[in-house]
Amino acid sequence: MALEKLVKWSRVSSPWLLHFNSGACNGCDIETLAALMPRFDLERFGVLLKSTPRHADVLVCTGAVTRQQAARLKRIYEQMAEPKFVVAVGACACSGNVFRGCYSVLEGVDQVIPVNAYIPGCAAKPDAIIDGVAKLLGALKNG
Amino acid sequence: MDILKIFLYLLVYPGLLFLFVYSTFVEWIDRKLYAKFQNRMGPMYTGSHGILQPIADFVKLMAKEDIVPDKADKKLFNAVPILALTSVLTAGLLLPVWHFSDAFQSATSFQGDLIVIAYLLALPSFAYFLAGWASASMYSAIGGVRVLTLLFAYEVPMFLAILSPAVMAGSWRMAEIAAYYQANPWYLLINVFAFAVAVVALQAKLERVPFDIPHAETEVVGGAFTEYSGRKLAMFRLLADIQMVVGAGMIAALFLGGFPGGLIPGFIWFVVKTLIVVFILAAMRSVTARLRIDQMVSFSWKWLAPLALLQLVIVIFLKGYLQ
Amino acid sequence: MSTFILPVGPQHPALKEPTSFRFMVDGETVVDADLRLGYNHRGIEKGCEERTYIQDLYLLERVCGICSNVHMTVFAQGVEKLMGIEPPKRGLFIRCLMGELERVHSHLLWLGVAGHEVGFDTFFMYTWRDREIVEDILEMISGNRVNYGMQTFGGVRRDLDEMQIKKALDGIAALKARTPYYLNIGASEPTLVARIAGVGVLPKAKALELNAAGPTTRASGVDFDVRKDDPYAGFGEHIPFNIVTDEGGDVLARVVVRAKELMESYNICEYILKNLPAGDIRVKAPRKVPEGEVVSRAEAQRGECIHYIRSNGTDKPDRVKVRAPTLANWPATLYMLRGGYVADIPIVMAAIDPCLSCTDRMAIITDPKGNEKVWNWETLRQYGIDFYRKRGIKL
Amino acid sequence: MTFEEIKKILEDNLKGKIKELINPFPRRMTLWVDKADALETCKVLKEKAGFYHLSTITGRDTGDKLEALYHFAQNGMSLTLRLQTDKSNPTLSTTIAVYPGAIFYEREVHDLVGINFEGHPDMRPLVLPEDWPQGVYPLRKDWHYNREKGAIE
Repeated sequence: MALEKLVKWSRVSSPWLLHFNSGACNGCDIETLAALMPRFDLERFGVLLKSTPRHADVLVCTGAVTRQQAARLKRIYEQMAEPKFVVAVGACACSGNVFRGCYSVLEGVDQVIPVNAYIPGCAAKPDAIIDGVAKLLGALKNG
Repeated sequence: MDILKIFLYLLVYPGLLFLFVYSTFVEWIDRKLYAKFQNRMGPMYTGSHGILQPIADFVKLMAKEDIVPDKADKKLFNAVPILALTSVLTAGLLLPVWHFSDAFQSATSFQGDLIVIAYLLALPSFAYFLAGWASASMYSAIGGVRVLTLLFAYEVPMFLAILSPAVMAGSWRMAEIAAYYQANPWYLLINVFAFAVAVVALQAKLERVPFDIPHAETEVVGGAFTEYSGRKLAMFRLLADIQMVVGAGMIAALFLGGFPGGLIPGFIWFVVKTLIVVFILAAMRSVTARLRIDQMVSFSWKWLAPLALLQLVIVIFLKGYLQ
Repeated sequence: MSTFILPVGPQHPALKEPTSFRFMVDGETVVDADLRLGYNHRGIEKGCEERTYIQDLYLLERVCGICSNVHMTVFAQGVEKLMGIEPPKRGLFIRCLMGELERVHSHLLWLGVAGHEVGFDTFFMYTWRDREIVEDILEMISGNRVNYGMQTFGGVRRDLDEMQIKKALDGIAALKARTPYYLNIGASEPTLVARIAGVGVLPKAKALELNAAGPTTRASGVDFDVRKDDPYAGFGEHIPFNIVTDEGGDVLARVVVRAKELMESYNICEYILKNLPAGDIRVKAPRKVPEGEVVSRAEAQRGECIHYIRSNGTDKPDRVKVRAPTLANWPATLYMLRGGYVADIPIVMAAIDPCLSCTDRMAIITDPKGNEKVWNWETLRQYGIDFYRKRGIKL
Repeated sequence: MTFEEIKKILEDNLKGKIKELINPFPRRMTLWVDKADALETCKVLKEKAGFYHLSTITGRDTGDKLEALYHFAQNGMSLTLRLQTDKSNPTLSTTIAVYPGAIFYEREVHDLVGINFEGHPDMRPLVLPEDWPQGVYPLRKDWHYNREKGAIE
């Protein structure tokens, strides 16, 4: 239907991000920031960085989730409005990476909240982050 | 025929449809300019050079879940965005964009429409305050209170500034003021201080950097809109864009000589002149940092208001001299 | 006194990791400060005991994304000592080169963040743009932008060829031309100087007493630099460099020290690239490590980084202790904050370049009865900027 | 200072209290004293031997005892001071009177290994999560992390 198509197009064209550090080593955070800097400029794709969960569509999580942060991550996710998507940036956020088995780590964002896209890499490069976001959008477009 | 004209006026130009399309275009221009000033590209892939980006944002927000917080005053929370949007749309209708003969005083152009448009443009600020209040959230409440504080700061300079061209032209009707300056283009230069004050006050009214204190992301998260999501947030964003267009249109009508020449040339003049104002607004946003609220208030009263008063005095003396 | 509580969510779009601070405030003055870490505690030390040495190498690299190479270097050279092997000279030189390139990227990052904290965002954009040059060099050499994975037991994992050396030299020359400009801004731009001079003063005696490390202590006139005191990876014997110190002890001195250290690092990199000895880059290392214990140190960007490694004769260590430089600097930071203005908190904390954790939430206790306001970092930063603007210092 | 010089200073000032003093690697030395002599040793190290810098404190579980390793540094030499305490009553006296910079290191060791530092003004947890059970010290050898699958939704 035309209206559905329009809505889908708008969702694909305008993903607003919320960045959350759930216990990362800083590597992915730097790269996420670098993706918004003049060289990579994510705003080309209509991406804006928002500061409140209510306005955001995509939750960008970096880092293996530490025990202290798990409850907060969940709360933030619950505050977001549907439809919402979660992108796990970096190997730690995907699976815990090298921190798997450490006592204060929950081994990945998907242990706490559902994840739509995984961007591997340690640290995920800005190019990979852009690619991951684009693939998420592509998947939305097609299905 | 007149009926048809009025319907066209209400719904197409400069009514609903035109204001919607043009305000998204203006937002795109604003974002592109801001990005260019920061050495970036801005939106690129949504439409040609990202021109459809604001529309995509709008449609996406319309289709999103609409959360109403449990603690919020639900009726007020839901009503406020519609009220605010209505007021700016009505203000848009008052812009003298069609050629009006002095004899034909319609519902949208009358003696005193200047005062009405100024009031209608002030209404959204009250709506923001109510929105913040109704949300029952700490950030929203602080944001709302800041909106009101700001209102007291910029509203007086704004009124004083728009008084000057009106006094000069000796009319309270925007079409007449514009016609007066079209007849005497050099007199536009007299109002240069008032023009500056009006542009700065408009920036404050639109709550953009350096006056984005009410919804400073780093301080109060999303300000009055913190709890708003989905289509109500979309309405607020649209409202801000339309407010920018109408405000720029008002300044263009008063200070830049209006939009002469009938339907088509008038339309072109409208676009060109509002874009000039928008360019100034975007540049101001790029090169400044946020002020603190008391700095904003003292800036308004120490500089903007006296400057506007000075302008008024100049205009009154000149008027006496010229007659 | 304001008594309402403004709760602040734990997420923020800056590169800050979460930590909690509490400040006792009397009017505008900070009376006492306290901190709570652990929002980023992952249990790495226990994890090390359950993994083999070569796995630990990569686990420890991820202690911190900004000083990853330093942790790897420290662990590798400690284990090499226990194994009784000595990397070849070319390997040591490349190890040293990676460390210095990392210092360059970190200091540039820090200069930008420091500018951001005092409301000087243009500076932020400029330095981050130039930082991409050194990121390119690092990516060319190691294949990654953040965690390089270059070090291994007995040397380094990747060699440099002629073309890479040439490209790296070009990049460093470009940076060398730009950095005096930052030094000039940092040390003489009047509004910036007014904001950072005389702020967060750490006298030399206190710096010694509180065991501060890195640029923080060097800016207080202590010439404490592990590269000189306890030479490693080719420093001392082969690679000439100077320790940068400054007598000021304030934030300005820390900016100056870091900017000058950038120049030193460029010189070191150029020296290494021009005098890279021929030969192998690594020697073969055994899988099991003989029993013993060792303390290994290196100079990270933020100060002394120290690992204690104890082996028990198997292929897994018995105990690994990691001390990143930021922890060493917290006591000194709390000292610097006491008696200062609330508005100065962000820049003083940023001045030590906190890495293992930055702040996202802080409680401001406004009176002894314990009324609390919870502020986030950005609120505080903005407060600091505004506080000075009110006093006529604008940026 | 060289190892020999430091050795002489320590032997002069700490007569009969040194359990072990070795030089395993160049620029590294290890000193082992009884825990009752800790404060006195620290004073000697700081005032006589020139170890102005305390790098960190390592807590270690040796199996039947708990060990605290103080890593001191001066120009050209790094010294490790070894103190041991019983596991049943793990206490050491705090050194913050001599080395004020030790305040966070002692808290960290208390968190992770469970050594109590007598006289320390503030022994609250520093790095462990808020919901961490009392009396569980992750870096002790008899504690192992067994995560129950599905324990966290």
